[in-house]
Amino acid sequence: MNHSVKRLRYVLKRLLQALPIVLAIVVVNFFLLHMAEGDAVDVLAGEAGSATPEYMAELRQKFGLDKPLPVQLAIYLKNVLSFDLGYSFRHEMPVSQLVLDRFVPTLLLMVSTILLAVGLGIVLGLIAAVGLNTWRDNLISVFALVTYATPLFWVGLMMIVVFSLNLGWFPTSGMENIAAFHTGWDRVWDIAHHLVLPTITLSLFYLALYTRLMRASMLEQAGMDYVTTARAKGVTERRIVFVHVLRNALLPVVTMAGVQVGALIGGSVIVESVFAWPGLGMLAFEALFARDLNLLLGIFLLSALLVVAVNLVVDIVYSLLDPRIEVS
Amino acid sequence: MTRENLAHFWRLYRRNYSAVAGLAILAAIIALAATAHFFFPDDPFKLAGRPMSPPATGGFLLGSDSLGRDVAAGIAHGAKTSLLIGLVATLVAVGFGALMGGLAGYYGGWIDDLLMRTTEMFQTIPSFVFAILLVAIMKPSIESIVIAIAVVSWPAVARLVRGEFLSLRNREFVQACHTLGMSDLRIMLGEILPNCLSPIIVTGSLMVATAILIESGLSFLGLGDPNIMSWGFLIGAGRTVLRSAWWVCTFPGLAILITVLAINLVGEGFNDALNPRLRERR
Amino acid sequence: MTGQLLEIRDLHVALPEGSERRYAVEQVDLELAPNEILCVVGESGSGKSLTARAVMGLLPAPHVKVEKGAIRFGQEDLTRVGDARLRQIRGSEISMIFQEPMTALNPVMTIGDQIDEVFRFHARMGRKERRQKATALLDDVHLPDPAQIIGAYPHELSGGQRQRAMIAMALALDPKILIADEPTTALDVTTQAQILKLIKELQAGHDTGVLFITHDFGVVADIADRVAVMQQGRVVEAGSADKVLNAPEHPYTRDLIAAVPSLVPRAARQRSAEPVLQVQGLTKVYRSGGGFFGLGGKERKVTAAKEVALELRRGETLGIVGESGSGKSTVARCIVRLNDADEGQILLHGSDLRPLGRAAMRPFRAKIQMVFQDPFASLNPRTRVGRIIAQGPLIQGQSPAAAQDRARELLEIVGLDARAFDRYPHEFSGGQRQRIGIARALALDPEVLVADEPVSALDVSIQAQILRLLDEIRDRLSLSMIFITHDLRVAAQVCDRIAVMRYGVVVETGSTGEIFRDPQDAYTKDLLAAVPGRHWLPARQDAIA
Amino acid sequence: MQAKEEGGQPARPEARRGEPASDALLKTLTIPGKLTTSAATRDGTKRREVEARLDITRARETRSNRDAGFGRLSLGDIMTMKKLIGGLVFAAVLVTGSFAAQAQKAGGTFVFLVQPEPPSLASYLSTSGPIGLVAPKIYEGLLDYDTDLNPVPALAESFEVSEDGKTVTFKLQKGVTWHDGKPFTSADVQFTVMEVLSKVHPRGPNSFREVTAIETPDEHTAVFKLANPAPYMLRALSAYESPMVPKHLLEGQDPRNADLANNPVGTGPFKFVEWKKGQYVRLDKNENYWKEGLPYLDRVVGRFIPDASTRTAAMENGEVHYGAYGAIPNVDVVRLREMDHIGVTTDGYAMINPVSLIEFDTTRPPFDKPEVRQAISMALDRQFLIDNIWFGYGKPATSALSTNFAATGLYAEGMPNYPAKADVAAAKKILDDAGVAPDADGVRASAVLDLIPYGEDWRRAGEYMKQALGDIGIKVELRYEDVPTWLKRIYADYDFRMNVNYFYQLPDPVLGVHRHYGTDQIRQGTHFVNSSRYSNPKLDSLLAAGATEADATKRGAIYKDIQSILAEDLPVVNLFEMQFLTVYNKKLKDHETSALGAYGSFERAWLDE
Repeated sequence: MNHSVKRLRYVLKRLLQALPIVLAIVVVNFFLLHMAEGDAVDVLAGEAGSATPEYMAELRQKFGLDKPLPVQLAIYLKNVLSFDLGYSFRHEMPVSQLVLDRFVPTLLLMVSTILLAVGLGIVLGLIAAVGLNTWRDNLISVFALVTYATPLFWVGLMMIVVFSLNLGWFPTSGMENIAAFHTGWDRVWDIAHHLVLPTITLSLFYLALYTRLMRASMLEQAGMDYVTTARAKGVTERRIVFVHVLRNALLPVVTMAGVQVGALIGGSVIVESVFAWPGLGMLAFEALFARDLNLLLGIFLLSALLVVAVNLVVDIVYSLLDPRIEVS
Repeated sequence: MTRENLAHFWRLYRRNYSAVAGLAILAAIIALAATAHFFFPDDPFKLAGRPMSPPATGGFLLGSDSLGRDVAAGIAHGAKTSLLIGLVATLVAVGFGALMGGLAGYYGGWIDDLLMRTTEMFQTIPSFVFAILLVAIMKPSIESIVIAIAVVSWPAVARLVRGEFLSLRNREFVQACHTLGMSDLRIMLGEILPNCLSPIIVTGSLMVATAILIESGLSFLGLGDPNIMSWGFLIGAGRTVLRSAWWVCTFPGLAILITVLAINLVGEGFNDALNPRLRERR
Repeated sequence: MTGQLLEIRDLHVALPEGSERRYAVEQVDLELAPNEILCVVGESGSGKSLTARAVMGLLPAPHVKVEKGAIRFGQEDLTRVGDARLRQIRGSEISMIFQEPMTALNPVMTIGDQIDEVFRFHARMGRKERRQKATALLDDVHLPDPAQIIGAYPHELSGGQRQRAMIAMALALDPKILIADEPTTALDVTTQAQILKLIKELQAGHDTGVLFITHDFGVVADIADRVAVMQQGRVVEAGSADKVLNAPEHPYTRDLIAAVPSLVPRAARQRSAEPVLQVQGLTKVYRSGGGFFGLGGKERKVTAAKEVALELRRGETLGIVGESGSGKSTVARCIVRLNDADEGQILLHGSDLRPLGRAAMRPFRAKIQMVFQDPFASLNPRTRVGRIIAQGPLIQGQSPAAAQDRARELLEIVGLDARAFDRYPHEFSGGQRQRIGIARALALDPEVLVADEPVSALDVSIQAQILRLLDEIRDRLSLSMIFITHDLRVAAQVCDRIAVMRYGVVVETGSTGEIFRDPQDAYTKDLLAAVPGRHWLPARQDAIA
Repeated sequence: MQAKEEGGQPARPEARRGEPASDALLKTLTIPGKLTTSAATRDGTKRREVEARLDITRARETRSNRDAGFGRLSLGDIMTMKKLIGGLVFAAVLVTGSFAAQAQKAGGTFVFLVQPEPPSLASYLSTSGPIGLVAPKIYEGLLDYDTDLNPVPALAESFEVSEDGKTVTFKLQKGVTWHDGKPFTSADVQFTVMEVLSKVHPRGPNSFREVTAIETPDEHTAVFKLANPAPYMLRALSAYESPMVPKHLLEGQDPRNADLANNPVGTGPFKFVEWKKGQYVRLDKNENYWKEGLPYLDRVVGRFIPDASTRTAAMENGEVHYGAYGAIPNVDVVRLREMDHIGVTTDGYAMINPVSLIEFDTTRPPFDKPEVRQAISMALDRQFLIDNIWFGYGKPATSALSTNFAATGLYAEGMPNYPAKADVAAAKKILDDAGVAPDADGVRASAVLDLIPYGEDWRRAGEYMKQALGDIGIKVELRYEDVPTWLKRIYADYDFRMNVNYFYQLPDPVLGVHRHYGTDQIRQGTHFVNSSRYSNPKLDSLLAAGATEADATKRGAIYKDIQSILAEDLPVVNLFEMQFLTVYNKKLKDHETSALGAYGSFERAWLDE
């Protein structure tokens, strides 16, 4: 009980610590976006085709884009602190609603990718390290090197050509078979089916990363004194690998997984684009080119929070794996 | 480094055969980039013949693209750009990251706090989206791409260098310098920095590879410099005809793959040669 | 011989190709009887550890392997048995403890689980029974509150406790042989004494044969029944403890023993009355935590030095003695202004250094110089020796030519070839590097030399040479020296006066003779009582200095 | 998302921007003559097959109109309506009866590509292309138009224009309800036109400029009172152009902020069900649709797939049935059209008439000299662009006016400076004669070429032009920026030298062509007008004359003069007439039953599964 209170306090403290970072991200991006030429009104007017300067001025006033920058920022920050992300200029919807709509697919893709990349990476790294310099090790190392070096979009396009068009195993794109409108378990199955190719594509790069890290980490740990101690106790090699070395070797992998989350969300833009996955990355991309300031800031805010949250989870996992780290 | 050091380094390096192979490939790519003007004297954007000629036809070794440009020439000339972008972006990122990490690690305290929060901030922003944002704001050009890649890459270096500085600043040889009355700047540059060059070189070499990948990703999304031939450009231009003219996209893709692979192998070789603790493993 | 537990015959352990020597261990013959402690003693690189590991079958595969010879244990030759059998033997019949209990224990497993593994792999016992036995074992090694420690992780224990836990683990199944590889080297002297006592006690109680690897003749004197001395992979002399310690035959053994500093303080020297350095009320508190916006958590404070007062007079060597964590190094670092003391005065010829800023301090830098403990860490591996030495004068404004000349001269003074000037530190041995470190400190012509454990990382023969060198230059350059050490033997031979520290406080100060003869403070008494081999007075050819 | 990652679309014109008609529409009032445009060049057997089927449909439709005593009526006829006797009645035609299913199968889910994802579904606020693809299936207009641009009944079962042309009376269909069950009445018409379209619609203020009031004598009659006759208004009453919106859901709100934008409620054949942002918008069959037996489809789903290759893949394996306005890149169309299950057509774009072009800043060197602009026009190989970048879909431009205006006699043949193939020697000679001499490096002039950020094709075009212009000594640097930056640069800051772009010439030059050239069209800050800042008083007066001239022959002569001047001055160099493509799965039948093509309601479309 005392422990869980401690952990809760830790979580709260960490969130509080993250607050300045998240706000700083918002502020930095706010100014960066204002450095960009043109604004949301230019885009909307360009799309509508025939807006007069008067109409555009009216729109700017409506969006609050006519106010001086510091005032705009102050208003935005005030709203954010009261959990109001504002209104998307372009979608004419509250940003929170838009962003939350796209959050679930992002989370789905992210979690499945991390699970696959970390899980399989650990397994492959382990196999490679255990069979050091055997054909298994070489095969896995070559696989990791090649996948690490292949551009994501290329993999994605090739996956579609091979697995969707030629073999017909998986759908080309999207998150659901929209012609069908499945419900219940059918829908879960359908989404899982659509998830396969994007997940594999996105995870390949990270899979390679974790495989290499895990292998190196296993090898490093295998040289540690406690392994010698375990051998001196007569413990089997199997147990040395799976009980002694594995848990220690996992630590850097877990740390890396936490560091990579930010990159992962960003890297998903390409995958989302190729597979028409309705995630935050694509939304951010669109928002940027529509100069949909509120929306973009909202996305940055949410993804920053997401990264913070994942890092928190990683830290807690880490503290579970490593008793030396105390969560307090 | 002295000659004997180099010789020593090379002795260690060449024990890793795949690293030697990587170095050979990389050398070949650099040679290709350097001799591009010799073998392909024309502007790589030049419309050299029949559009979408398959490889080994119409005088095109690797085929031509939808406008009849020579893919081989594009790859040769693009090698220069891609390597340059990778290298310059990495240098900028390493330079800035080392500065931030060095200051944070050396001084500690509130400087460390401030700089590391800043670093954390940059790591919290989804990096590729941020790179897109920067390129879009600065308008697509080779400079803005380099800057964007550097901006999203430096935090990793900063963390690494900070860690190294943290551990080195308490080493006795650094303290000895303090007792000699050496200035902070000289200690940082003359004493500590040379001792964390190995991990920086290793990380840096891998970052070159990542930078090339990021550049190709940006080009894929249409954010490349339209005036400069790069592999990312070729892929971006070729992806629309991917299904009808596979070679336009495939060869530059392979070029990226091979280059990144080679750089990785070289990086690993550096790691093995520079990091004596891991040396015995191979 | 029959009735031996272990017989090593003509053991050759080959090193990988391209190494300096072909064999790490060569033609080694050893035997171990039940209820006997055999000490294998030697300096670093003598092959003593690899011999021990060869017995366990724990040589670092695949590069280092037994090439020739036999290790007979009962009816078996351990160099020939299969892996499965070897695993059976390990932990149950032969077990081992290591130098560094922190790294030798798995940091992410509880002590209980790690002991439990021994039972799981060698004995059929229920979970409950195993746990009971483990608790009993922890009790046997005199760990307080075994029930709690069994669930603790290694980092939650002190160094001594960890080594006790290791011993408990090693003795869990009552092995016939215990191999102890420098088990007390990483421990403080008082802890070391306790662990040695424990090993002896348990060994006697279980008739265990102990193969004890050490570099410390004091330890040998305390526990050995028989001694084997190794040099360059060969056993140069073996015999009963009494014979080897008191009547060594082999010249190498003699040299080694001669190099062990005596516990009898050297004769007192003439003392100057002129104080060079006075430290008054020095207090240093380390703080951690806190941080940005005060969100880093609760601030933790450790008082490393509390109102320390010291006086150093011209030409004398003041020893600061204490165990790890006593604050002796903190005091040294505060004096040379590597750390900023929180309170107190550091008076060099009456002017207080403590409040001086960087720039104001610079002229005083030359006056106080430091020699560091670790000869490997204290020289920048990327800088040539000449430059390392010349750096100080250059910073202080000397011309490059003058600084270089001075550096060459200093190399000679510390006993190094002038050719060393253009080389890198890694080309030198530990002792030579320590000489370079001393040359660097001397380059600025300091008045005060602060030496922080300058010989504790060195082999005993080298240690003697360095101590001799320090003595020499002190006299030659009329230096005053503050000598930080944990080793009372060294202190007895080097220091004129000694300050004993514990928990940041100076508990006793006095002349070396007084301290050794008539210690006042209880802690000083404990320290003296814990010195290994204190009753053994080696027959020495000549006293140091 | 604004375009950039897109590849291969010949254009996603409407997708990206609305039809830039501007207030010029007003001037159609006085345009006489026939304005039927036929955008498509017809070739290929596959298309012919489609047409054959369409002809049957058309015949059927026409017959039913005739049966009802409502003669075939061309757009031109409507325009000159005020000259017709009394009034014109078009009788109630309940189309449903005559369309009793023959082979049509009911049911099924129709999936089509919507690219990019629309910002909202408020077609009463924006003419943005993707909105146009979805909204007309939900909302309806008072009228619809057949493939020959004749009006056919929609929410209005008939209309009557008074003799003075100042009163237009619409008789509304009876028994029409909104999707929420409320009845559709004349009050809705009044509210839509007066409170919504004439206030917030981009083109509405022009279309309904003359409307002073709408009287509603009863629930099924709406009487438009006009200040002046406005026959062009009757062309602007389609579901796409002027959707009828529910008064009860908008009244008392700012229409620009109303929830209706994302939850549309109309009277159309399909009801809005849900919009999964980033994925799809789903419409279900309106069971209470007033046209009995329609629609055939159970469900219509608009899918958003940002990547062009993936869109093609989805079309290829049957996941989507239909993609218009360049959703499928031309390069893939070339491949897909060989497949048995895929059809391709250039029909359905009759009203937009797109032309690609280069705009120059005519106020600054080097492009202040007409000769330099001529040389550029001579040096560019139009056929190369069409063949290699647009894969054969397009037609070299030969004048300031599209050849589509040949039907109305406005297009003039034989204009100089418009070669289909490049004439480098001639271009160089023009430059030499004008004294634009090459320097030591062979460079005569250098400039940045801005590229329209609407897809990869334009980048390819830019890369080609850079090479081609390099050949005549004009050193070009390319610039490719995102939409807001580009718009601001070209139309607000005038910070450019030359710019690749495309415009819709629309069914009449007054609508789509005048805006490039008129001095009154130099309107800083307004997009898609005279950014070249070309000002020629002589041309201005000709443009004015052309807009008001009623006689077709005289008007033709005026436009010939205009084209002659423009062929010499070339403030804008037209490159080629673009052809947009619709790609569809052949399972989909009867999808082109109105002039609006992809912007139609699809009420009669069905899937043959």
